[in-house]
Amino acid sequence: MTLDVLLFASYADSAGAPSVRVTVPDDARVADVVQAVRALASGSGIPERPLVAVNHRYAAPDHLVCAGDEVAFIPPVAGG
Amino acid sequence: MTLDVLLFASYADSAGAPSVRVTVPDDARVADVVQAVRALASGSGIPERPLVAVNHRYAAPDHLVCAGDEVAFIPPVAGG
Amino acid sequence: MRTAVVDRPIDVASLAAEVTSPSNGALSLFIGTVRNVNDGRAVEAIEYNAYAPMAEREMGDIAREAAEQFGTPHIVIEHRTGYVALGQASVAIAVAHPHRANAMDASRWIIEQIKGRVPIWKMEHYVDGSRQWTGQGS
Amino acid sequence: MRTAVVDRPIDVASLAAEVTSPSNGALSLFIGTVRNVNDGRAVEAIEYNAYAPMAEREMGDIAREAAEQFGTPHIVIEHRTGYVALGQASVAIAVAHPHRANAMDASRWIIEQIKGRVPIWKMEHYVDGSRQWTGQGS
Repeated sequence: MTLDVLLFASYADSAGAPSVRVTVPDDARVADVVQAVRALASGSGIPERPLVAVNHRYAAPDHLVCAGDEVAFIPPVAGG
Repeated sequence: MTLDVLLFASYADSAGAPSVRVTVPDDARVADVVQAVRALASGSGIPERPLVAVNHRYAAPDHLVCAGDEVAFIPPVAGG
Repeated sequence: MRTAVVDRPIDVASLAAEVTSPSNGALSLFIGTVRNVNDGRAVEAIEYNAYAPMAEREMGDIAREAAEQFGTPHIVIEHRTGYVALGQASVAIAVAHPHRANAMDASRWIIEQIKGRVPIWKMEHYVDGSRQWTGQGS
Repeated sequence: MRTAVVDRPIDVASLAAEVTSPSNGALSLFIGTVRNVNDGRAVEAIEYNAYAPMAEREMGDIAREAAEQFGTPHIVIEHRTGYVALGQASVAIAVAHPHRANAMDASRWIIEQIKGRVPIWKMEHYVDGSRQWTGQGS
């Protein structure tokens, strides 16, 4: 399946875009999506284990990703 | 010396007045003023050891009272 | 730094504005309001009675002590007297500080000090028409 | 209970009014404001960037968790996004409760949760014209 992974703040700056597109196996987990993004030239600035959200909830590395899920990489938050 | 002792809240209600007049020796201490007030008919509702303020500051029982001092008996406070 | 015993409604927004400054990153406000029930009795209003000059002095001392202890001069305290209706503010504390923990610690310390040492008393007026001084067992 | 990510100034008085009710005796407000210095650098403004739908969801979760943990539904949280000038509010939390300790504990817990889990980032704009994302070492 093809996913558009949302990037924010320093991750978006590092990739030069607010999202990147990757293709992953249909049974991919969060960790696989991270690996696929980091394999891109634009994803080389993403750390090995970023926080990841799936459908607006933090998700563990072994969380199964489905087609149509909204996947986002979350840099260290700094609200308040 | 003669002192007008200020009373508040339940103490004023108990005395039926916002102040009571007492005469005490010139070398009287806070404890002596308390005793003099409690000896009045109107002062019988005052406890044995009320909080006392002299010139707007809490004062210990052995604090020396001078003519012209503003003496007040302070019921348990309940601000806020 | 400012403290006052007032006999008019407390303007919370104006207190907040008064302590706000670009050197601070945190503003903690505490507001005590009149509650419709106390010890199971239905309250209609509270009448606050102060030994005003001493209350002003104690509040000033508390603000100065808090300024020293928590490291900020940006402190405002107002306590209202007279008849205060349900839901209205009887006391308001505003503290601004560069850092949030200190601002919150300071406002908490201040309200505890106020309740412990400022000579102000409250007469609770109940819905059933009766009334009594709070916390004086009479 | 209400939470919102907003792109206009936060009205503290309106938040206070929103949680005020006669059943509560205490109102605790915390306001985070933009400070003129961070890590020794002169700041001119902060630009807040949010992953808005997730930020809204996390803030809603935080409010619901606080309501349960501290026992009050009277909670309002607003976080501002976009360019926020010195001294202006970036976040405001209002909690009303029958008792003061719970109101103050709740607002403190909420700001810590916001800082720990709501997907919002700040770009600091410095007086010298440079800028950087806060807390991301880049």
